[in-house]
Amino acid sequence: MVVKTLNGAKAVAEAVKNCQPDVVACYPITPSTHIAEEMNHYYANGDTKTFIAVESEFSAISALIGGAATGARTFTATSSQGLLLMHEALFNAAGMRLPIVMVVANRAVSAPLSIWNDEQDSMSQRDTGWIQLYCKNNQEAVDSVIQAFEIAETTLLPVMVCIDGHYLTHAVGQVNIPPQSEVQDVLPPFKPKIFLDPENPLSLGVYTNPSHYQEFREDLHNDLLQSKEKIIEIGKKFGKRFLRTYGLFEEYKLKDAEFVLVGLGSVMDNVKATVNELRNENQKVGALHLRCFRPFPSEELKKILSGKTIGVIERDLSLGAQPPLYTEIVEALQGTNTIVSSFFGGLGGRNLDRTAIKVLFQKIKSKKPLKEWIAQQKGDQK
Amino acid sequence: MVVKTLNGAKAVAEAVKNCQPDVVACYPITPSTHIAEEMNHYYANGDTKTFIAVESEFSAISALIGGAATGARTFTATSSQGLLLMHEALFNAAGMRLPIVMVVANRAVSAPLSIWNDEQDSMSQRDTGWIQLYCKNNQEAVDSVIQAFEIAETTLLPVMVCIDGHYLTHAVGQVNIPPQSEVQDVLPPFKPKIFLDPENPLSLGVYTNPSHYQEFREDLHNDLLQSKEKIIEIGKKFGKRFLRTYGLFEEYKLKDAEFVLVGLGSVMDNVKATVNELRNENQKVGALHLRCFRPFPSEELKKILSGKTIGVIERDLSLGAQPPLYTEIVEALQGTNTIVSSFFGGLGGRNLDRTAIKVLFQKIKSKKPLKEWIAQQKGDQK
Amino acid sequence: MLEIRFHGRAGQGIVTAAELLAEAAAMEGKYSQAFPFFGSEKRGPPVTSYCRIDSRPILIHEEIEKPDLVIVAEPSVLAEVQVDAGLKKEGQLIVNSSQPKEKIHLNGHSFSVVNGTDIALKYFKKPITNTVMLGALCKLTGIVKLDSIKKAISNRFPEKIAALNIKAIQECYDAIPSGPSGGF
Amino acid sequence: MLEIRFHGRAGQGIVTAAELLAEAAAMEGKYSQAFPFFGSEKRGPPVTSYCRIDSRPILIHEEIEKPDLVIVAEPSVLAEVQVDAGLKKEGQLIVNSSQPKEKIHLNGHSFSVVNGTDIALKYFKKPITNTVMLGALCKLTGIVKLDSIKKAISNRFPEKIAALNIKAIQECYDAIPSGPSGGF
Amino acid sequence: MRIPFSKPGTTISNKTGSWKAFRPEIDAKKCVKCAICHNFCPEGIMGNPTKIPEIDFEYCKGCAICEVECPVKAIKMVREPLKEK
Amino acid sequence: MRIPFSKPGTTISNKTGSWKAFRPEIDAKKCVKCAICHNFCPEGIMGNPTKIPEIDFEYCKGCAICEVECPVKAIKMVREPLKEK
Amino acid sequence: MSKQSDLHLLAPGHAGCPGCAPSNLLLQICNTLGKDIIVVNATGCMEITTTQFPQSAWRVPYIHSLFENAPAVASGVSAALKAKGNNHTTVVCIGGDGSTYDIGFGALSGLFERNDDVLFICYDNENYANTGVQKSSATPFGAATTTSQVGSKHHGKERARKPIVEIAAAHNIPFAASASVAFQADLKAKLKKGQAMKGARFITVHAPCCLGAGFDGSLSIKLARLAVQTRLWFLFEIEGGKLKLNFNPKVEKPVQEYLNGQKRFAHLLPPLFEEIQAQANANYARLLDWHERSVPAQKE
Amino acid sequence: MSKQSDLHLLAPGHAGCPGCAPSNLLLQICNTLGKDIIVVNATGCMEITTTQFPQSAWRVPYIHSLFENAPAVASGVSAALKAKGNNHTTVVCIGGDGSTYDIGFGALSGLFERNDDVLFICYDNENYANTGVQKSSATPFGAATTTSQVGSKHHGKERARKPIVEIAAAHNIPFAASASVAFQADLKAKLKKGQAMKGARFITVHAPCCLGAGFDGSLSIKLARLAVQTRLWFLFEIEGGKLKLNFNPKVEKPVQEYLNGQKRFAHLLPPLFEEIQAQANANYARLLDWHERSVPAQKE
Ligand SMILES: Cc1ncc(C[n+]2csc(CCOP(=O)(O)OP(=O)(O)O)c2C)c(N)n1
Ligand SMILES: Cc1ncc(C[n+]2csc(CCOP(=O)(O)OP(=O)(O)O)c2C)c(N)n1
Ligand code: SF4
Ligand code: SF4
Ligand code: SF4
Ligand code: SF4
Ligand code: SF4
Ligand code: SF4
Ligand SMILES: [Mg+2]
Ligand SMILES: [Mg+2]
Repeated sequence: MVVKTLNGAKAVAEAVKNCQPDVVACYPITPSTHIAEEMNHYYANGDTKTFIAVESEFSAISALIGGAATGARTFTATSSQGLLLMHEALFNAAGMRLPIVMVVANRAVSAPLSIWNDEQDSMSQRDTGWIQLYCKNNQEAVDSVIQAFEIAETTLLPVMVCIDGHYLTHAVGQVNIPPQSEVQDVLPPFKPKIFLDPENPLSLGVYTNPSHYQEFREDLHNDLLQSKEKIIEIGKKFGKRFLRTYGLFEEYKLKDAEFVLVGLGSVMDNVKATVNELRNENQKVGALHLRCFRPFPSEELKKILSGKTIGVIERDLSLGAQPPLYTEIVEALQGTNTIVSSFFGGLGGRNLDRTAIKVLFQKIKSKKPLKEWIAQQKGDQK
Repeated sequence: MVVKTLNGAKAVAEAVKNCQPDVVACYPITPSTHIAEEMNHYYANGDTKTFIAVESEFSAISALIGGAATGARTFTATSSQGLLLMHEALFNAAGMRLPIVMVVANRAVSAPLSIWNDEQDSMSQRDTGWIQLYCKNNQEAVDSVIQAFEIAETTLLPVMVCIDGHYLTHAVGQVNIPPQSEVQDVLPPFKPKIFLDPENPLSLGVYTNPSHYQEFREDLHNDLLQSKEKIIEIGKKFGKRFLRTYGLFEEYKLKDAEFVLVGLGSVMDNVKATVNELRNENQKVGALHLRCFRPFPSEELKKILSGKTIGVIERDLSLGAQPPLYTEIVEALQGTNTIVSSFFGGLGGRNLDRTAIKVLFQKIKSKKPLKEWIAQQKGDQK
Repeated sequence: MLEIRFHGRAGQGIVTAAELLAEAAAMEGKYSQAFPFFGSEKRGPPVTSYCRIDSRPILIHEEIEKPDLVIVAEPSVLAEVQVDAGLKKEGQLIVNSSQPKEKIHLNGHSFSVVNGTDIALKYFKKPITNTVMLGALCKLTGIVKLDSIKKAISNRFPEKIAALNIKAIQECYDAIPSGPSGGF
Repeated sequence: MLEIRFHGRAGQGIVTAAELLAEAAAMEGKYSQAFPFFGSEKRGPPVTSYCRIDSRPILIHEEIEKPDLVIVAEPSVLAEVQVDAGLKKEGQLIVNSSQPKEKIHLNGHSFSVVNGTDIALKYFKKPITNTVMLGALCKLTGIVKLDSIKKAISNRFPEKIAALNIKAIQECYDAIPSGPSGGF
Repeated sequence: MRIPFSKPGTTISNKTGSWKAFRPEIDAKKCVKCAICHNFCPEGIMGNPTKIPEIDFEYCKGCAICEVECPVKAIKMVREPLKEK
Repeated sequence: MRIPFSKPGTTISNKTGSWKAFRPEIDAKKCVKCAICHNFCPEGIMGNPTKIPEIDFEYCKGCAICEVECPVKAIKMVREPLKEK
Repeated sequence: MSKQSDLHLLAPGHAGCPGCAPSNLLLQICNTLGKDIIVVNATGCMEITTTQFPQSAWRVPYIHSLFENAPAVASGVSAALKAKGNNHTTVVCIGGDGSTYDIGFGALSGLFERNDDVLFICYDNENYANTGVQKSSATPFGAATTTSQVGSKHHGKERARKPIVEIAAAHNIPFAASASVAFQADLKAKLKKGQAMKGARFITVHAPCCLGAGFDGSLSIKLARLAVQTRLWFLFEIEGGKLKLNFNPKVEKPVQEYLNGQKRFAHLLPPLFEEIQAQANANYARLLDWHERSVPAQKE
Repeated sequence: MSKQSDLHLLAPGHAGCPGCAPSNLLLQICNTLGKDIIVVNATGCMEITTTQFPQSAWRVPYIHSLFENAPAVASGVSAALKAKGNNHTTVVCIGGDGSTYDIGFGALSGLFERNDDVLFICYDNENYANTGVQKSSATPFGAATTTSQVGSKHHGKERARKPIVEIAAAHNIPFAASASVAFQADLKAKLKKGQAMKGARFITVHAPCCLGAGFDGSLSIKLARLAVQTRLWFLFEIEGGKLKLNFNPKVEKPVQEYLNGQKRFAHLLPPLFEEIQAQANANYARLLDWHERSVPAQKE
């Protein structure tokens, strides 16, 4: 294990290189671009086998569909508009059960155009059948992307590893990156049973009439829900080898906490820092970082959150409705008489710092369910 | 008003023609194709001014973005893969506040490929900022599409009119289609203030840094929520003129109903028929057809559904999580101690007939919250 | 409510037949509904279409599982499809066939046999029997009047084609001796 | 935790400067974080970058609003940007300028002036002062050792460029008379 | 775990021969074994191309391409006998 | 109702002239009024093209294209005087 | 491999229309290219008629993903083979004209630009057949389709066919060719040649759609032949900027001979026949000129 | 219109790099085409540097939607004008090379095929500048970018530039041309000519990116000129299959003169210079030949 000081994009790319993907196809878009660039760097030096410099994100994901169907380990990275452009193919990849791994460097969506962070892009892909893992920091990003390959390849489900653009991709810091030799200890080679092979011809991507379609969706849905087990198992295995264990979510000073902020992504590191500060003031606060948003761990959340006073913090929204993470948490906790508030904002690069988070902890103490935009922060106005 | 016997696609197209859109751009995809074909028919005969036979759905919606930004009334129709392909541009159109009207002939999404009905396609666009109106039958489709132009053009929000593919598009029946002369009574011409005009140059579709982006999203979100009023107002105005009044939803024998199925689309006509049958057996059942899914009328639903026993029926799902309509209804009804069950299925053309619906009414009588796939129907297997 | 199912082969106008029937019924002041059940098929395989007729508005959007009447416009589908599936006990079939009735086995249901193919070949040079069978339907069931069907055909097709079809269905109508067998 | 903000112009390597500092700190066994705050700018407009240094792992992903130290690598931004915004009371600035200290008005904060541009022009023929200012930072604050910065530069740049930069920062380091003014 | 795929060549269970209203009849005496019909048949069911066509009527859709293309008019379409139950 | 648009020509409030480290100086005697510098300046700020350039230094970024392109070398870049507060 | 139904790498029992020329083309492709191929197919008639779950007509490995992305999927297959060290299997990408000329053209152009190792074959049936006969960019001038209808103001397709082979060739790919389902020897030669080459190779094959054009399925091959004879389709190949006309329709055969039997042209009046004839002759002259200019450099 | 900052239809204060040639091109476009235009712009440097809310440099009506759809947006603008009976306003679509050659090429090809009434102008800065210098299909052979890096196995871009003008012309559009920001009279003539025509017109304009190519901004125009002089860029136009070379770089000027000053070519070794020289000469020969073949039919 080597600790390096480098930015999130480079850290993730190095981790991916150490997983030795067979087919890499990337298209540049801020803030994921540096990942693509690093993958090209490895390719230019013979450290990876392919780099398809596609002409669009639609072709990037499509090339991976072809690659994965041919039994190859596949990788791409994108953000925002690029991810939205892939939308149709995302559904397709999941429906075809292709274990593609993609890093999404989260960024706001247009219009208006913004290159800054929020999570509207990946959250709006939540129906597509992909596993979605969100990372609080670059260490988690590195570790999750390594785990993602095995999760994908054992469940035959594509995995999106989401990391906040700029906040993580562009932030330099210390990261442990397991070298290729050590990655091999946890990541078995990809050996699919069903793939394109002239020795054993099969037809993939078929048409179904009404008597068959739904069963495929049912299976996909159930397998996605089932994949929780694999995610936990692989997160544990990783922990055994590298001493950093992962699961569906991370509880932070949760057990005895009365007031809990639930969220995902880099803001949760800020929330943890805030919890530390408030705990110093003897406040019974805690946090839950939802690492795994798809599959959504309803029952698991219900078990540990029931009865607490919850605020859901999210950098996204469903225009004209309640925000997605909040809504699903409410559903998970229905019937438990848990008070859940919704706080959304931090869009398009708006800062969500400890000051703002303290306000939210303050608000939920009122024990009234609130639904609010997170108020504008001082210093936001550039 | 003229009653005609024709299929849903033709009926809708005739209604659209009577609204005299300036720019029509269509790309064929089953089951929306006949709408495109009819629009071409009108164009070939000089009854409409343009028909851009684009090379993809992405270009169809993009051409309408250009058309609407130039102050034109715009229309397209699509389904399934075509709608998914538009995803990025859907966000863009809403964010740019362009009042495009689109008919979605609902169909399942790939993989596996299916050309049959369900509502995964439009439901998975629920974050994009479009108003979504769902129609139970072709009369509603015709009436809604006429209203859609005014809703869009007064709120500066794009509107999706969703009609179930095959069940509606391909079903011939009697429909009242207000002729052009009468449509003019309710539909004012489109006269935007902000549009591309050499006399008054403006720059549309700008980039925003973190100090500006969120305010645009806030406004879009709030305006979408606000648009409920316009939808109601225009639905009433339409009713005054044509004796068919529309709102955010339709209550059917709801007032005194104890057991209520909530859903959207053509299945709700079947539910109504089932309610009629069960009412004959003196069962206190009712139905609510959610015409307007975006904006989502939370408070309004809470008012009328609280305390009843609810089953939500939907032809969609969010893979790896709870289905969207159900989840949002639960959120709307939280704290009211209303029992809400989730029934999802009818995917990829699977029949949801009165027999199946009766089973659901039976199930909710248990007053336990259930979450179930709708069981396979006899006769489904083709 | 009357529920009618048509059987034929893709490309033979089976959907049009159901629609013409629905239009004819509407002309007579009834409510009607017609819809196909077929998908990616092009030409050749067996396909089905449906028609509902009622005196009240038709609310439902369901497949027809228990038809009152089944029209088999193409004899060869009898070997492939169970055309009387779900047919109500008192329901009927009208079958296009050159075979004598005895050779056709549709146990438990009353059915009539019409040699539509010969008439179709005579007028269209192709075994497209969709409209012809509507002539038989009029004569044998009286669900709609022959004139209404003719009008529906005239509304839909270009003049020449309409004229040809009208002649063909008239011939089929006339070729059937008995009037409505009742029940509709 | 020490929080440092850099000001400069897009294209001048201000982000690199923050990153080099973070790397140097890491080499000395500390935890560090560096990140830019700029977006679509190409070359020219004022930009900012940040660095955090701590003896414990750094958890937060926030902008730095109350820096301990501000480095102004480009004199002309002084006219456009309030470089001491949010600077802690006891915080310091290091300003690149050819002007004498008296002509620079940064009320209420202690600051040092370094003529980095001349050194940069000498070595790079362009007013790119990002690395040079790190030399000043070492000398004036002692936050990291000059050697660590040099090592970070060697790791990052091709040999020739690294050598040139190392010479330049050494010159800047040497040009400053006093040692750390303390506080860091 | 249900993966949407089909096994190779499995359409042979669809006896598309039932679609035809006419079937090709070959006049063995006329046939010069030119293989033209074999090569143009959209179903690929005319047997060994070096021999007189042996059509697999289970799949012949009766399209009559073979009739039209046969250079010596060795093929004639005839009305398909009815196979009713 | 907030529509994302900008009003025309409003970038003039960005005084991009502050970006420059060098500024062009014109030798009026040398200038032959060929308008070449006017036409190649990426900022379009050199005044009436039939006259000797009158540069709007509020926007001149000091790119020196005008210096490079002037056929008679009438333009020289000089160090920009510092405007500090 | 004794039963007739086992003879080919594409099984019968598929759902193509009786007389479907594209279906025949698939047989010709499979038989010429052999077993060591992977087929990537775009959505369209040939996909839907061959691979309805749980069946498939294909006896070679096959994948269908979407309508517009087949070239990119093929690039991925090709890259995966490369990564695995497989340098023998031919990646064959098959799309209809709608997919090739229109919605998938961006991806195809990308494939060309990267010169990825894929043999792309378009079955050019001149319409979106699968969705019920809409115009594509390959639909010929004057043809009526459901989106180029004949009415009082407009009369069928108003633009000539997109010159796809020339456009492909302009990308400087190693091989771009046009063939016809009716000219089997020529087609086979091009398929073999394409298979033997590396990089992005493009062949578009005219394969009439009886349903889309409105003629009896028995005439599919005959009409394909007539298209070439009447100069409405050409057999040629372009390599390194040199064009070779593989069949020279020297004698002017009136275009009516091709147009007359087809419903999509039924509305055409004499002035349009003349217009179409003029287009045909001009195309002929242009290609012949190019051919003749290229001759010295040609091997044969 | 007296202040220098009011002189043009594009205001200063935009955020283009000092010495940005594409920025200068925008000025040339606006000034030549005049006020009665509507500009549709794809995402890219010229979009981001001119229209950051709440500001805009444009004094003509302008719209930006996405990166890949500008041609289709322009088709819609054009249709809307038509529907309103406006037949005077010119619809001008402006995209970078990334948008034009790559991600937006499908939409552009569709526009060409429909021959929609749009004047499309590509500012060809040979890279994805806005996202920090990645390769595009316009990036020249050998150039290093962040996605065509120089390493031990690969050494910069391995394919030649996509021949976009020839590809556009192969679509049979009325006008396809190549111009350079350094050759103003020629550029202006082409813009005017394009504006006067109807249908889909295409012009790609070489406009070097100092940041992307790695040279001092002062040299942008000089290098643009050198590209033409060294045969690495050509000025020509194609109408009806006829090509006219607007500037004939008769004397062979070594490509090094152009390549040497640029960081993206810094890794090139002599064999590659020769390779590039050979490509340049071959392109020259090819275009000259086409030009000469076209001469009899040319008006001048
Ligand atoms: C994104 C998208 N748009 C539209 C469709 C509907 N669609 C499926 S096949 C097809 C036409 C195919 O045309 P072509 O490629 O020529 O093949 P053909 O049907 O003629 O065989 C269309 C429009 C789709 N599947 N996906
Ligand atoms: C779908 C999508 N993918 C990627 C991007 C990111 N992106 C924005 S501009 C750009 C490059 C533009 O290149 P070009 O068209 O050559 O214009 P330039 O930046 O060189 O001016 C990219 C990759 C995007 N905005 N949308
Ligand atoms: S009729 Fe058609 S399907 Fe039958 S053998 Fe002849 S060519 Fe083949
Ligand atoms: S085409 Fe005619 S002659 Fe040739 S093999 Fe077939 S039947 Fe025999
Ligand atoms: S230096 Fe550049 S910006 Fe300034 S006037 Fe000269 S060309 Fe224009
Ligand atoms: S280029 Fe030189 S000579 Fe020409 S106008 Fe400018 S300064 Fe004068
Ligand atoms: S519609 Fe045309 S292409 Fe499709 S199967 Fe039928 S004949 Fe073949
Ligand atoms: S990066 Fe290149 S194109 Fe973009 S503004 Fe700078 S010089 Fe111009
Ligand atoms: Mg086609
Ligand atoms: Mg570019």
